[in-house]
Amino acid sequence: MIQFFHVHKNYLDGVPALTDVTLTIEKGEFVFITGPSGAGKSTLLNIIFGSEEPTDGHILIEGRNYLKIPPRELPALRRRIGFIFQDFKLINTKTVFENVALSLKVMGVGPSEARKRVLKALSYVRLQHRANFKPLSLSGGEQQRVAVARALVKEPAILLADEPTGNLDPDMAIEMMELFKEVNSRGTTVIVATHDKGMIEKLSKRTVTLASGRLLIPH
Amino acid sequence: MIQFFHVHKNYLDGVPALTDVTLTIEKGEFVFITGPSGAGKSTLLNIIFGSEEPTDGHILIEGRNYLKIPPRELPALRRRIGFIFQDFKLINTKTVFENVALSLKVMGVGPSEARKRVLKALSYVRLQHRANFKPLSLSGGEQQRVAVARALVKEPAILLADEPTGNLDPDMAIEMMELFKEVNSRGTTVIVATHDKGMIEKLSKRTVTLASGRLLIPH
Amino acid sequence: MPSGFSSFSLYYALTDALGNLRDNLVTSLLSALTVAFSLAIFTVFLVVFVNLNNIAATWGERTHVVAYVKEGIKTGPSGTAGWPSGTAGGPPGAANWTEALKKTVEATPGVKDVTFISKEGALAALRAELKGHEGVLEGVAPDILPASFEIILDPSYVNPDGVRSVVERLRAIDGIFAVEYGAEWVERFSSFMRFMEIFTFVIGAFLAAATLFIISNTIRLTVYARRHEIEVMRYLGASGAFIKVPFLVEGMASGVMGGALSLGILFLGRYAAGRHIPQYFIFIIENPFPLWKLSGGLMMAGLLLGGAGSLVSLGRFLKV
Amino acid sequence: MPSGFSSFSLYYALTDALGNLRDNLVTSLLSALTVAFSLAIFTVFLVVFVNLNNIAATWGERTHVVAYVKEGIKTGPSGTAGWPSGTAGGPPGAANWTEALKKTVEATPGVKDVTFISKEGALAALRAELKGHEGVLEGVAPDILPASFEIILDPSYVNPDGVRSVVERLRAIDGIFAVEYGAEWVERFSSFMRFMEIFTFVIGAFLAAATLFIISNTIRLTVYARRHEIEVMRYLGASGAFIKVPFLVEGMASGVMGGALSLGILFLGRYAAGRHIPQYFIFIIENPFPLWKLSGGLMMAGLLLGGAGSLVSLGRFLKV
Ligand SMILES: Nc1ncnc2c1ncn2[C@@H]1O[C@H](COP(=O)(O)OP(=O)(O)OP(=O)(O)O)[C@@H](O)[C@H]1O
Ligand SMILES: Nc1ncnc2c1ncn2[C@@H]1O[C@H](COP(=O)(O)OP(=O)(O)OP(=O)(O)O)[C@@H](O)[C@H]1O
Ligand SMILES: [Mg+2]
Ligand SMILES: [Mg+2]
Repeated sequence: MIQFFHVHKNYLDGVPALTDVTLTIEKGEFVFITGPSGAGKSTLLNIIFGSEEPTDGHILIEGRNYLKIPPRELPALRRRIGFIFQDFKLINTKTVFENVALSLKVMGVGPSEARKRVLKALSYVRLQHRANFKPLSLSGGEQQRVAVARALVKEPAILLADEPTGNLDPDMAIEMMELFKEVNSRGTTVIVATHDKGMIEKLSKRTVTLASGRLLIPH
Repeated sequence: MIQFFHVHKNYLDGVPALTDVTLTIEKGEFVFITGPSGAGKSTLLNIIFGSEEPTDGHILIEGRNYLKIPPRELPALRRRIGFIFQDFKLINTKTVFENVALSLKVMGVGPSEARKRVLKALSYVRLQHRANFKPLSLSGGEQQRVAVARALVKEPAILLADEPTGNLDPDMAIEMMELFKEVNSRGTTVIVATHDKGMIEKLSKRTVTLASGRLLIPH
Repeated sequence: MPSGFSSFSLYYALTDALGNLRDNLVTSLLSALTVAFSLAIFTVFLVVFVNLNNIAATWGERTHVVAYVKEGIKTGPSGTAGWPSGTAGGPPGAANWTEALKKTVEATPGVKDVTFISKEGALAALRAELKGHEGVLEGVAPDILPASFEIILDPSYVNPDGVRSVVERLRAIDGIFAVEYGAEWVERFSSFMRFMEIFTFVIGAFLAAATLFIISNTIRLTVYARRHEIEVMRYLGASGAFIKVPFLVEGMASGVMGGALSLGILFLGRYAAGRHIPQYFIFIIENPFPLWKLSGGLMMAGLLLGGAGSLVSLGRFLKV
Repeated sequence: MPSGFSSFSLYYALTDALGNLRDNLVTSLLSALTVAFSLAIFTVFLVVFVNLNNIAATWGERTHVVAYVKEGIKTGPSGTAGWPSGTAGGPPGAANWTEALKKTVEATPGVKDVTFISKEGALAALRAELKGHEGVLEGVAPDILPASFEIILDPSYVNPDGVRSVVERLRAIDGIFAVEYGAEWVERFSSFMRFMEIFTFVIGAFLAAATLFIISNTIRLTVYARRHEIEVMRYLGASGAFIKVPFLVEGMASGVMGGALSLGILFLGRYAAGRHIPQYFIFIIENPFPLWKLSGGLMMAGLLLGGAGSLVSLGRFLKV
C-alpha cells in the first residue's frame, strides 16, 4: 500500500511540481495517472521510486515511513520496483540482452536462471531477434520495449510506467497494456502515467488526474 | 521535391530497414508516415536528413542527386532542414533558450534577431517560462516541445518530425499539429512520422504507410 | 535474496569489469598509457637519483684520514742505513709494534680500511711527485718524512661529526702524534649527500603527486564519460559495491597494464639512450634494482594507482 | 546566408567557447592542472639540466695546461743568490723576455688565461706542500724546479682535439721545453659534456612526448564526454570550424591557464625546496632563465599543447 499525505514538491528553481497531494494506492491495484504535459506525473512516480524527495508531507509504503528509510537501504527497495522511464535509460554500450539481464544481476540471480528469464521477457515484448543489438541500433519503439522488458523481468512488487507507449503503434501499445494487466493479476501494484486517453478508456481502471501538480479527481 | 527511386537500406547488422521504397513528396506537401514500431519510419527521415546513407537506389532532392553531394556541403543542406528527433537530442548542459538559439547561431543569425525569434518560437510551444531551464529539469513533454521549437525557429524549407507528439497530451498534440500546418501553409514541406491514428484522421493529409520496410499504400 | 553482496553479484561484477575493459578498450588503453608514461617518468628520475646517490656514496671513500706515527719510539734504530729501502721500516720488533698499532687503528669505530705508509714509502711518493727534479731530494735522510696510516672511513662516518669522533679516538691512541683530514671536503660532501636526499625526496614527492593527480584525473574523466551508466545501475538498485567493483577492477587492470607498458617504455628508452650515451656514463641510466623488483614494483604501483584513482573518482558519482 | 563561416558564427563560436569554459569549469580546471603538472615536471628537468650544463661548462676551466720554460736561456743569471725570493725571478731583461714569451703564449689560439709561475714560486709551492717537513728542501738550489706558465683554455677547446691542437702550438714556441696536460681529464670531461647533451635531449624528448600524450589524452576524454553535444551541433548543420573553434579556444585557454599554474607550482616548489636544500647546492634549482622568458615560454607551451591537443582529439568526432 502506497500512501501520500499532503505531499508537496517544489524543485530547486522554485517550480511547484506537486501541491498537496493526498492519495492511497492499494497493494495490487492498477492505477492510471494522467494529466497534461508538466502536470507532475513523472514527479509523482519519481517520489515513489525514491529518486526525488518531497519538499513537504508524509509517505507510507507498506506501512513504513518512506522518508525515514536510510540511504543504504534504498538499493534493496529499488530492486523490488520496476520502473519504465519516460526516456528509457538504457545503457548504450551494452546489448539489449545485457541491459535486461542487468536488473537481474543486481539482484544476484544466477546466470542460467537469468538467461531464461531475460529471453522470456524479450519474447513478451517481441524483441527476441534484437537480443544482441545495442540500443542505438534499435527503433524508438523497440528501445521503449526493452525498457518494458527490463522492468518486468525482475517480477517487481511495484511497477511504475512513465508514458510506456509513447513510441508504440496502437496494436503494440495494447499488447503492452495486456502485459501490465497480466503482471498486475499476479499481484504487482501497477502505476502507469500516460496521455493515451484511448488506452485509459479501454482498460477502465482507476484513473488519477493531475493538473498543475494538484489532484483533480481524488479517490 | 523529394524523390526516392527503389531505395533500399540494410543496416550493418544485416537488418533490412527499407526495401524498394519509391516515393515522391512534392515541395510544400504535408505527409504523414505511419506504420508499426520498427517499420522504417525513422530510417526514411534519417535518409532525407543525410545522416544515414541508403544501401541502394537513388534520391533526388530539388532535382539534385542527393547521394553525390560532397560531405562539405552537408552542413549547409542541414541548415535548411528542421528535424524533431524521436529522442529530442537536446544539449543537457545548455539552457532551453541556448538550445533553441543554437540552430540560429549555426546559420549566422545575429544575436538580437536570434533572441526575438527564439522567444517567439518558445511562446508557440508554450515554454516561455522555461527559457532558462536546462533540459533535464523539464518534463518529457516539455523537452519534446523544446525540440519542436528548435526545428521551427529556423523556418526550414523541410520539416522532419519523428513522433513529435509521443510525450504530449492530446490537447497539446493538436496544438503542435496546428503549428505544423501553419508552417506548411507558409511553404515548408512537412513530413511527420507518427503512430497517432487519431491525429492522422483529424488532419486528413496524405499518409504513407510502411510495414517491415515496404510501402503499403504507395502514392 | 539479502540486500547484501551475493556471490553471484561478485561473479557478475568481475565479468562485467572484464566486459567493460573490452568495451572501453581505447579508453582503457589510453589510461594505461597515461599510467605507463607517468610511472616511466617517475622511474627514470628514481634510477638517475639512486645511481647518483650510489656514486656519491663511493665518493665517501675518498675521505682519507691520515694518522702520523710518532717519531723514534720503538720504531727501531732510525737514521742508520742498511735496512733495505722499500720494505716496511724497522727491525722485526718494530714491525710487530707497527702491526699492533695498525690493529689498534683498525679497531677504532668508524675505520673501514687502513694502509700503512712507511717513511721510505712516504719519501718514494714525494720523489714520484717531483718527477724530473728528484735532485732536490739528493742526500736527504730517508726518514725525514714520518710514517703514517692512511685510513678510509666507514661511509656512515663521512660527515663532520662522524669524522671528528674518529679523529678524536685516533688522537688518543699512543703512538699517533698527529691526525690530518680534509675538513672542508667532509663538510661539502656531507652537505651534498643531504642535498641529494632532500632533492630526491622533493622531486620524488612532486612527481608522485603529479602522477597520482594525472591518473586520477584520467579515471575521473573516464567515469564522467560513463556517468549515465552509473546512474542507470543505481536506479536498478545496484549496491555501491556492485557499481564500484567493475570500475575498481577496470582501474586496477589498466593500472597493471600501465605498469607493464612502462617497463617496455623504459627498456626501449634504455636501449635508445644506450646507443648514444658514451659507455663511460651509461651507469647513470643503468637499472640499479633487481629486475623482478623493478617490474613487480611498477606493476604494483600501477595497480594501486589505478585502484585508488578509481575509488576517488567514483566518490562523487555515488552520492544519494 | 553563405555556407561558410560568417562573422556572427565566429562571434558565437568565441562566446560559446567562454560559455563552455564556465560550464565545464571543473573539467577545464582539471585539464589545466594536468597541463600545469606536466609542464612543471618538464621545466624542473630543464632547469636542473641547464644548471648542470652550466657548471659542467665552468669545469672546463679546470683543464690546466702547464708549459715549462726552457732552462738557462735568457732567464738571467741562474744559480746566483741575491734576487729577493717571492718576486718574479730574473733581472729586468729576463723579465722582459718572460713578458714577451707570456704574450706569445697568450696569443696562441685556444688559450684563455695565462699565469706565470717563477722558479721561486714553484719551490714555494713545493715547500707548502711539504708542510712540517720543509727540512728536505734545506740547501736545495732555488732554481732546481723550472719556471712555467699555467694556462686555462677557452671552453670550446676543452676536448681531446682542441687540447691537442693548443699543445702542438705551444710546443712549437721557442722557449717552451715541455707541455703537460691532463689528457685523461680532458677525455672524461668532453665525454661527460656529450653525455649531458644527449641525456638532456633524450629525457627532454621523452618528457615532451609524455606531456603531449597526457594532455591530448585528457582533452580526448573531455571531448569524448561531450560527444553527444558535438553530434547535435553537426545535426544542426554546424560547419567543422563552428564546432572546432570553441573546443580549440577552450583547449588553448585551459592550456594557458595550465602554463600560469605551472609557474605557480614551480615557485612554490622552489620555495619549499629552498628551505631544505643547503645553500651550497641551491644553484641546481635556481631558475637560469629570465622571468619573462620562463613565464612566456610556459604559457606559450600551454597554449600550443592545449590547442594541438584539442585539434587532434576532435579529429575522430568530426568524421561524416
Ligand atoms: N543503427 C541501426 N543499426 C541496425 N539496425 C537498425 C539501426 N537503426 C534502426 N535499425 C533497425 O531498423 C528497423 C527500422 O528502424 P526505424 O528506427 O526506422 O523504425 P521506426 O519505424 O522508426 O520504428 P519506431 O516507430 O519504433 O520508432 C528496426 O528493426 C531497427 O531495429
Ligand atoms: N529537475 C527539475 N528541476 C526543475 N523543475 C523540474 C524538474 N523536473 C521537473 N520539473 C518541472 O516540474 C513540473 C512537472 O514535471 P513532470 O516531469 O512531473 O511533468 P509530467 O506530468 O511528467 O509531464 P510530461 O507529461 O510532459 O512528462 C514541470 O513543470 C517541470 O518543468
Ligand atoms: Mg513526465
Ligand atoms: Mg522511429
